[in-house]
Amino acid sequence: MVRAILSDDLPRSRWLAVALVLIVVGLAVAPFLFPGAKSLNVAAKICVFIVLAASFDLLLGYTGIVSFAHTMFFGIGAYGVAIALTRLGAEWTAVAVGIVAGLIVAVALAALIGLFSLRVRTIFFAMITLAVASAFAILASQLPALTGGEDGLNYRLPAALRASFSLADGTLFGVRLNGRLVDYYLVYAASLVLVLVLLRVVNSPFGSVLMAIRENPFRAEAIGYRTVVYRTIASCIAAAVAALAGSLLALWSSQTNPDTTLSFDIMVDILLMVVIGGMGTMYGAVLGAVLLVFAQNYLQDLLGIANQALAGVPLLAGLFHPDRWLLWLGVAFILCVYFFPTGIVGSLRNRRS
Amino acid sequence: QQQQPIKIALIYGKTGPLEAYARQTEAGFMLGLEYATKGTMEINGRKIQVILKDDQLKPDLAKAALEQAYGDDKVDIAVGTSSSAAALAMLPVAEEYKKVLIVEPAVADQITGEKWNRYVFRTARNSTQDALAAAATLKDENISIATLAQDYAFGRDGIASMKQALAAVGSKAKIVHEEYAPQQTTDFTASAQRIFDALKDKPSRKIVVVVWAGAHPLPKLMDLKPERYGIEIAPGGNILPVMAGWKQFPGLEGAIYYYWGFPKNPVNDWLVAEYKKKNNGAPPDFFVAGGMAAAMAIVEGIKKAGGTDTEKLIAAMEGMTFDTPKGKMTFRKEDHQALQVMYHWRMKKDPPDNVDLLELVREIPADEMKLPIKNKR
Amino acid sequence: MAEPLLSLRGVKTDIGRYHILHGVEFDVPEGGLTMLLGRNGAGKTTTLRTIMGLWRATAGEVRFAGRNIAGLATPDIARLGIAYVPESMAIFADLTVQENLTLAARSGPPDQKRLDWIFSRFEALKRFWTLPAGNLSGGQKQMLAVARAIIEPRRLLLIDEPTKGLAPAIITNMIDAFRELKDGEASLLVVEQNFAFARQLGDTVAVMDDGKVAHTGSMAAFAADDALQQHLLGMGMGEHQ
Amino acid sequence: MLATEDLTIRFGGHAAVDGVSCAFQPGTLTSIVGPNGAGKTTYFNLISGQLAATSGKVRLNGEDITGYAAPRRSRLGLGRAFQLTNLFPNLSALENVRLAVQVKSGKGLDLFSRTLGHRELIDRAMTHLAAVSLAERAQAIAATLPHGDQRKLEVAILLALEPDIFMFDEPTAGMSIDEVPTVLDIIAAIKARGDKTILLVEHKMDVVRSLSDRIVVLHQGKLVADGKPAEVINSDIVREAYLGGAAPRDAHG
Amino acid sequence: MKKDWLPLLLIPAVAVVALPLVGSPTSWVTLTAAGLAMGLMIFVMASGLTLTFGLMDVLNFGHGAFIAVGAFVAASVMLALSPWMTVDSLWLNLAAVGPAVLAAMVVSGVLGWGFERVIVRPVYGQHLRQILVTTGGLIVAEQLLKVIWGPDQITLARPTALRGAFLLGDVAIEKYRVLAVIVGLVVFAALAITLNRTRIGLLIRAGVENGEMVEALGYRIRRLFVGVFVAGSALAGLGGAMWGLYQETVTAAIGAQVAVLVFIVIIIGGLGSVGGCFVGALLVGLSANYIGFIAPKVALGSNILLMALILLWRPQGLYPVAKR
Ligand SMILES: Nc1ncnc2c1ncn2[C@@H]1O[C@H](COP(=O)(O)OP(=O)(O)OP(=O)(O)O)[C@@H](O)[C@H]1O
Ligand SMILES: Nc1ncnc2c1ncn2[C@@H]1O[C@H](COP(=O)(O)OP(=O)(O)OP(=O)(O)O)[C@@H](O)[C@H]1O
Ligand SMILES: [Mg+2]
Ligand SMILES: [Mg+2]
Repeated sequence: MVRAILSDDLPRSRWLAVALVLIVVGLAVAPFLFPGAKSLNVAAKICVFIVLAASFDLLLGYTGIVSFAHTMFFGIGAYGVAIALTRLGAEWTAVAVGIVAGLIVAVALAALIGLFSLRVRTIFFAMITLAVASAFAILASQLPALTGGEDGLNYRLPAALRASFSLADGTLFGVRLNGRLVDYYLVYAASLVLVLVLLRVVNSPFGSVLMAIRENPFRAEAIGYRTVVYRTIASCIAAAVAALAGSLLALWSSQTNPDTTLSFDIMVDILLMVVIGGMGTMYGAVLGAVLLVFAQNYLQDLLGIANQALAGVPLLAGLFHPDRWLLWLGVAFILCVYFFPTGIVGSLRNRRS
Repeated sequence: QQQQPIKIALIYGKTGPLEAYARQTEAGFMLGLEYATKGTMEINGRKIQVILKDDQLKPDLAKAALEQAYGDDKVDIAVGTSSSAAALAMLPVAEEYKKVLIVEPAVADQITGEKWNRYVFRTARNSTQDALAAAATLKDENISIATLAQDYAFGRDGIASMKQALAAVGSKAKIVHEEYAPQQTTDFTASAQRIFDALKDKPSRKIVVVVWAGAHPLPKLMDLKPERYGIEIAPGGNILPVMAGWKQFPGLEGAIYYYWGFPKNPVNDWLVAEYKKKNNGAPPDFFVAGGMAAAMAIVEGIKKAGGTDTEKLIAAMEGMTFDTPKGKMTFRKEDHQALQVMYHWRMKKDPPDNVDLLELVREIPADEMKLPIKNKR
Repeated sequence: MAEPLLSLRGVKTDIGRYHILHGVEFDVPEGGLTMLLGRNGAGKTTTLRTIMGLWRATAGEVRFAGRNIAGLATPDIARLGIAYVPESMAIFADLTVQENLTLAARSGPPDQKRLDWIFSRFEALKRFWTLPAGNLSGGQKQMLAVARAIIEPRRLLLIDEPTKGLAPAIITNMIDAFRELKDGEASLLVVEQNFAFARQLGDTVAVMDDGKVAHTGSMAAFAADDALQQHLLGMGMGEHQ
Repeated sequence: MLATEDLTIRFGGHAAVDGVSCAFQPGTLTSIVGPNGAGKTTYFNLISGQLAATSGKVRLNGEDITGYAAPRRSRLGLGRAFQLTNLFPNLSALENVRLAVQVKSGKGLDLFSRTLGHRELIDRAMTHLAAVSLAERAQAIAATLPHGDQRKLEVAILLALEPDIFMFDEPTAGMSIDEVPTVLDIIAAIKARGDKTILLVEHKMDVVRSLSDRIVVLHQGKLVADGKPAEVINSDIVREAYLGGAAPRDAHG
Repeated sequence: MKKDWLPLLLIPAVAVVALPLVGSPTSWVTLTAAGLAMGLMIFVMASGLTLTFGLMDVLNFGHGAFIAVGAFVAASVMLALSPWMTVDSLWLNLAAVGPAVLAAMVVSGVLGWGFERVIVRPVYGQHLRQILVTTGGLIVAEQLLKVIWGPDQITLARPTALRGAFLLGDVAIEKYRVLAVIVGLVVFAALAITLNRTRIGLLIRAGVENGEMVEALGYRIRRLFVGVFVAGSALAGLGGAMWGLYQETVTAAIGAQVAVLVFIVIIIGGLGSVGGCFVGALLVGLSANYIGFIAPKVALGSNILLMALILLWRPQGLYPVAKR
């Protein structure tokens, strides 16, 4: 049963198993365990980024494609929903239209990029995607009428997802059962399903071919696999899932703008999530996403405390100033890449065997 | 009930490119509270508790931060934020939680325009006010103007409102050329060439009006010696560190929102003295004044409303006139935009240091700038 | 008898979690050619890499010319006068044949006489002098790899399976070349599977089995003893010739 | 039946394979010999599609496949083992072979079933591994196998493709003599089935002599001799250019 | 290997094509001169990356950090020497700029050394981890800059002798750009000579392909790599100093701002060919100016456009360095 759900891809490490269970359960009960707008927000973000990172791992870890255009697809998904909700009003039909439109555009674009440029060297492909992505970002900012330009779009969600909407008139364990809660569980469920689907894809015969191509494209061709076809399909799948993640984000935050969906920062974030977690292991993406989103949201508070402690000490206080949280995030990245060369999951698994 | 503190959230882009500005806003805000409460930090016996939140200039975080402030921290009133995009994302939240939001220092017109809702007040000036002020400095005789702005929404809006502004102040100047350069432009040779070609044979006085956010092109334009065609450049006011770079261009003119030397009133005198004391001699800049204005508006409002009940607050603040380092400001009833004076400045001959730079040409009174009402209630 | 040029004593090597070598012991006499034989996976390549410092010995000594070189950095080991031809040949595919050899000649541009001597043995190298080495044929790559090791005089040559992929004619040339080298300047330690070659060339022999040296002695004696070969290699040298 | 017609490839001025016309009958094993750099591997590359011919044709059962890409040729039954070992380094030996089995099964594009669900593929892969006596190393990562075992894995992959044409490029190079027979037996077994075409590039004359029905000699890209093993091996050209003294000199490149 | 002149010809070609489109010859001269100078300034910044990226195959996203450091150090030194900067004497001015630039190169060079040891060494040959670890490095460096120099932007006025422009009739050529041209050409010459006239270039290429074997040949490849990395960082420092002087304002983000431009340039160049980087930079500089004049709207994406066109023509860049 479990095997079937996880597509035979068992954690293969006690600690990893524990961590995963904690994450899945933790996210499920988060709204009640840690009530409050911020924690709910963080939880939702974690869900979305798990999906995004996982979809990127399909490219990076399993197929060996380095693409910097992944956030573009994320953005397409987000803007799809955002524009639809802005134009067609806060209706479920609008949501549906937005999601479908986003999917179509994303997949088409991915297929195009794939067929044209997956033949070139990895690093050149990376740079081409970088170019395409930034071109797309420019386009977005040049069409303010449609995308709201730099300001992005602020729109209302379908009534059932708003804070004002209250469910089964009342509260559970002191938590108001309002639309945000509905929204959160919508995001949670969707994310769970998407990750499991990806897990299945990478453990399917198709997935095994992807890994072969990553290892040795020349030989893969020689024994009869058309690498371009496989790579392109993989990119399309990844793009589709990324777009869905984007749609989820748009559905959660009721606002969409360039630097939360299209910016290079996000691109770097998901890269970090995948590599820190462990490339080529879906679970790595999950761990990485959780850790990073946490760090981004709570490191600052932590430093605040440290800073109090060090008040007075000249340079140190400066170093531990809450505004320097990025500094420590950076240090953390470096240490991670240092100590988990194969990513956290990789290290956990080695430890075991 | 009476004794529980008044909670105020200050949300701003504390980390990220505009960090320096954010720190000014915070400093100004705190000084404002101190001044308005005569150092007691209490209003009608209720302590003031300020909660600081960093949105890293990111709209989603700004939104989240405001939700957290209203929802978790149960603040009575919130202030923010540095980036217009972020501020726009915050507006709906205020409406959702039915709590007052004071926008400072974001300038986008929409905030008190089509995106406005009745919980939103703004102490900061908006782009149109900037434009009107700039126009007010270009009233006299006939002038040929070429504009230079960044090629994206803000830049284009800026020029658009510039045109309206010129009309509004009844200036005879005409815009003969509009130049838009990419947002990140660092090399202005091409733009300058186009502008010079457009202006050089004009008989009248020739002025290049620059509307620019970020690294200012003025020095680079000056390097290309516009004076050889008798072309002047109107850069518009800016923060002190930037204008310090313009020292070697005496006679530059433009309009500015705040310069520490200009306002003559007790509030500003106190601010300048106090701020210099706290920051070993450095005078307050743009955002310090803004922060202080926001704080003073809040205190005034709560006093007037006799409490922090939202409806009472709104009632009290609509049309309210309050003191700020820039003298009196008034929240216009219709769109809650604070109407305020602006300043027409000129660069001193050779400034003694990096902060004593400008001389006042004249103060532009608020009512001279006919600010259109762009929101619908 | 004089002290051997190279001698291994109780050398243990781990690769990752695996213990590959457990106590390798044998000598390479000065001016001699020692053949290192053994089944696939016996540990021959690992031994050479350990001598070269490419794997770290976890225990034991590697004595070269009287000093223990275990623990030295690879470049320093090479600078003592040891040249290495890896099993994978590791030619620089992006560089031309010429550039490959230029690099191998550490002390300046290759000496023309020496080059001509090498060309006379491996004619293809001359013909494809300016071709990127990656485009060479399998055998040509092998020739280049060997040429790289002998482009300058060295005291000890470590050569891993030099004849694989070579045509008989070239093998004959190589035998001549190695003979000249050992009669002149160098001593050699050669891993080989081709026994005709091994027998013709080897003075002494060390046979590895499962990470240890199971037999050392003179090549003549070993070649004569079919039973021993059966036992150590699972196959007599006589066969397949 | 596999045939090449006037097959040629030039690199710059230098013709690595120069107008080679030759046909290979099912059920026969043809050895291709020649000095290093004669063009043997290149000839293989032209047949299996790793290189595109400058001129000439490759025909498989009459069909002109000169324009086909490598994967297509492989699926048409052209199987190829490489001279310099060329595996999926970080995958297990078993996975290396299973991937080859999977090609024929056409499961490659199956996105939503579980790999481990397809037992039959795995079992077939295991039998091929066993054939080269690597069964007990099935789970070992290919890169960590000793050179000899990697060569055998190379052969196992070729078997797993179950092609009609087998192309071996020095299958025994660097393999210890006690292993060599395993591979030779495998080749002999394939030959015994009588319906497969086998091309073998090998420098070990004893191996060539013992296995071949026919020997083709390439020299500087040209086909210079073709016939029964005994006669070819004793022909002057072979003695001179291959077995005997150094290859004749001439200027190039 | 015979020289391939086509890419070089591209530069005059572009200029000639631009002439009729620009129309007025004087504007054209101004634009061309400015463009070339800008190109050379970019080249100086990119050259360091070409070394580390192209020769050592290290994708150093942290390159921007060295540029920023260079800018800050130079700024501090110049502010310290400001009396010499403000007097109207070319020599005194240079006497201030010289040490500043030198300091910038030294500091960023030293930093590069540390960067190589701590951050890059463990990830040689692993592009992805390089991207991450160096990005991490970039973040850390940017933040440290803020800790040391504070978050505010630093304004440094260009020395008197280097502002303004030479006027030849209606043509204006900024003085500072003349300096940029000189520096750029010197750097180019120096690099070209070390890489082509010495075996260093060979060694590095070989070392990237198979470091083990190079060591087995008796070369201390590590030291070499460190050396290259330090050189690369020092060049970045130089570039940063010059860029800072050009911008006249220095912020911690300055490195990140130019990073993308720099990457585009070396991609166009062919990843690691100094010559390619040189041509690429000049093309970028020129096209930006021409397009900015002829069709400002297009200028938004002119660099990306250029890169796309070049890659269509030569998918491996102008002067492809051996495939990896
Ligand atoms: N990188 C590695 N990781 C793990 N094990 C390894 C690695 N390299 C070699 N081994 C193991 O070490 C043992 C010895 O390998 P080695 O290559 O030294 O054998 P060999 O005698 O050279 O064999 P051959 O004659 O086939 O070259 C083998 O069992 C091999 O599986
Ligand atoms: N891309 C290329 N450019 C130039 N010459 C090449 C290229 N590829 C191969 N050659 C040359 O073509 C010739 C044939 O090479 P090939 O690998 O076919 O020889 P081979 O018969 O397999 O030799 P071996 O027995 O050593 O494997 C060689 O001389 C090689 O140098
Ligand atoms: Mg070996
Ligand atoms: Mg061959």
